[in-house]
Amino acid sequence: MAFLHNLGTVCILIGVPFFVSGTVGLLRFPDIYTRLHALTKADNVGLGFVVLGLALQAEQWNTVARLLLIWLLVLIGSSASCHLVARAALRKKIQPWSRS
Amino acid sequence: MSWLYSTAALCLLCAIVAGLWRILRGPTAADSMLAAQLFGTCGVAILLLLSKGLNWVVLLDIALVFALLAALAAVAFALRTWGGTER
Amino acid sequence: MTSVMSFFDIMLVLALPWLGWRLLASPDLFRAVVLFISLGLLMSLTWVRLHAPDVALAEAAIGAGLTGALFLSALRRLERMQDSERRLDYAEKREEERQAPPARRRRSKPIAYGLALLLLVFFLVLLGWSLVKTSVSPGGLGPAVTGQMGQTGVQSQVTAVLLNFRGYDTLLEVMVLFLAALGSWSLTRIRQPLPEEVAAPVLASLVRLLVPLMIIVAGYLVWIGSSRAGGAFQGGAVLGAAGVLLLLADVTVVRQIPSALLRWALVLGPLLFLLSAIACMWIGGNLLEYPRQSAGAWILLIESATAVSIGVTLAALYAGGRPLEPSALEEAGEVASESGGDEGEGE
Amino acid sequence: MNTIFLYNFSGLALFAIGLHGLIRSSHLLRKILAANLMSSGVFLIMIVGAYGTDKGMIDPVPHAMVLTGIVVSVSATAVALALVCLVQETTNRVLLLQKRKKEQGRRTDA
Repeated sequence: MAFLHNLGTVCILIGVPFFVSGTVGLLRFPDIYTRLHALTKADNVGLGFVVLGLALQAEQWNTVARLLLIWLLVLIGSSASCHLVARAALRKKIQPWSRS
Repeated sequence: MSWLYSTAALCLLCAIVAGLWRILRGPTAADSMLAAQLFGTCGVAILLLLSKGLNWVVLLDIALVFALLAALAAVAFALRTWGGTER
Repeated sequence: MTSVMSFFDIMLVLALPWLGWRLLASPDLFRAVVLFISLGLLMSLTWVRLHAPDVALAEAAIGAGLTGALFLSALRRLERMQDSERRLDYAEKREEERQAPPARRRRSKPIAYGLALLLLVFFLVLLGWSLVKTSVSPGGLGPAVTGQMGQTGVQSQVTAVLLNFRGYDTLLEVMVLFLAALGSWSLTRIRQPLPEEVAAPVLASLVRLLVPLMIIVAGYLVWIGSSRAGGAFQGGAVLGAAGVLLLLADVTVVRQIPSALLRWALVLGPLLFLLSAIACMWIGGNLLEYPRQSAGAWILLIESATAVSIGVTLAALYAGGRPLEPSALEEAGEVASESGGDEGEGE
Repeated sequence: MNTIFLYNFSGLALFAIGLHGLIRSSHLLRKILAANLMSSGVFLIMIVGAYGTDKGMIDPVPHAMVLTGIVVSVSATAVALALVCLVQETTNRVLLLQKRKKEQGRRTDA
């Protein structure tokens, strides 16, 4: 039990930097497509690790199921909305950034 | 051990506040919207962490609602404000 | 824990007014709306921090989701009506510049502005003073509510207050919502939806996944409302969000809902609430004094009906106008997309 | 306790900023945003009032009031937005009337 708990702690500690780097990417990356990339890392991996960590520490299966449901919902919602935003950006003929 | 959750939540809140800058700056409208999208996810993570840290199950419900509705604003933006017919 | 939480507090306390300030100061309306959405999110976190989970739920559904969609769509509608060459960004600024040369504006403003500022400061001092002076008895009405909880038929204090102790307030509030829907319907009609562009397949599957889940969650929230955070308003808000998503995706099924059904769904909650209030009198109590044994069932019934009506009302408010009769226009759906406000195109 | 009290000032500041924006801004949409800010400030103060007592003892009545307040404010916002759209549709501008006169004057000049 203690092992699982510690593992969960490690997972949370891994997850939080992903959020921070997502924000840094949002601030630093040059154009919208690269920012989308940074954003999805925070969404999927960061939240994934946090959920995994909390699920490992959860006392009831009920909670684990809810955590997973929340993560899945965020995955679905963010991937779909990011797709739509990127599509709209392409339609508006925003050129992807290139080093030149 | 509960400092772990609150510190992590604080870090995420800092990430949100830092991300506000992108909303203010963002050259195109979509950049601002992306930042808002990131806030939604950060909010979900904060709620989950707090729900563990404060041992408060209700917060999971709130996080669930957040997760359900996170896409709504971005979809409205992509389809109505920005996308749709050509301008 | 406590010291870290107080950092959390300070962060929120500073971020909220700053966000509000930036929101109103930003020259670009769109950015202001996005900031407003993030403000809703932070408000929701604040409610959690202040131990108000019911409010946080409602804010999560409404502040972070619905209001944003409302503003974004309205922005689009306004923008489409303006001249086509003017861009969304800085439209307002340009308009202002066009209408009043800066020099003249400067001359006419200071006195009025100074007066307004004075009034503002006066108000603030008054408010702050009253805030400091107001003495709250410890717990407020909490002990009174806790003492009477046994008679309400529910376990959640907020639900007990909403639907039992102050049921008439909620009744009137539901009526206010109904009036809002009536007002919006009498103001405008939904116009022709946009000419169909290439449909996004991802959107269709998103709707297919999310809308049923939203409806389930809405039901869950109404059900759980009797014992925990949740209830008719939160459930209704989630339901309304489902409606908005359907409207956004412009699903054909939504267009084919007969107008009468929509009207009945709008009326259902207020009507049932009113009828049960009167029925309570008839059974032999006061207005809205449910029979003790079955109070829980009454509340659940009223809440479910109200949640449906609130959801439909919010979706109708988003659609922003009276639906067209299906017979009148074969093509324009009745809850057709809000983006109707584009007669600029037709003309 | 003291940090909780800080939220009061946050609410007050939100209200003030909203009021200022309501007076100052000329765009109708922004006025609606400002009114929403004001309502947020009021809600915040009410909830802090419900919290600012003993630990664990929370007054549910302000919570219920704020809950209804949020729903009412969103419906009011929706109606106001519909009105703004109508205003623009009929007058073709979304700024306040005061400026319209000036513009008309200039138009006749031109």
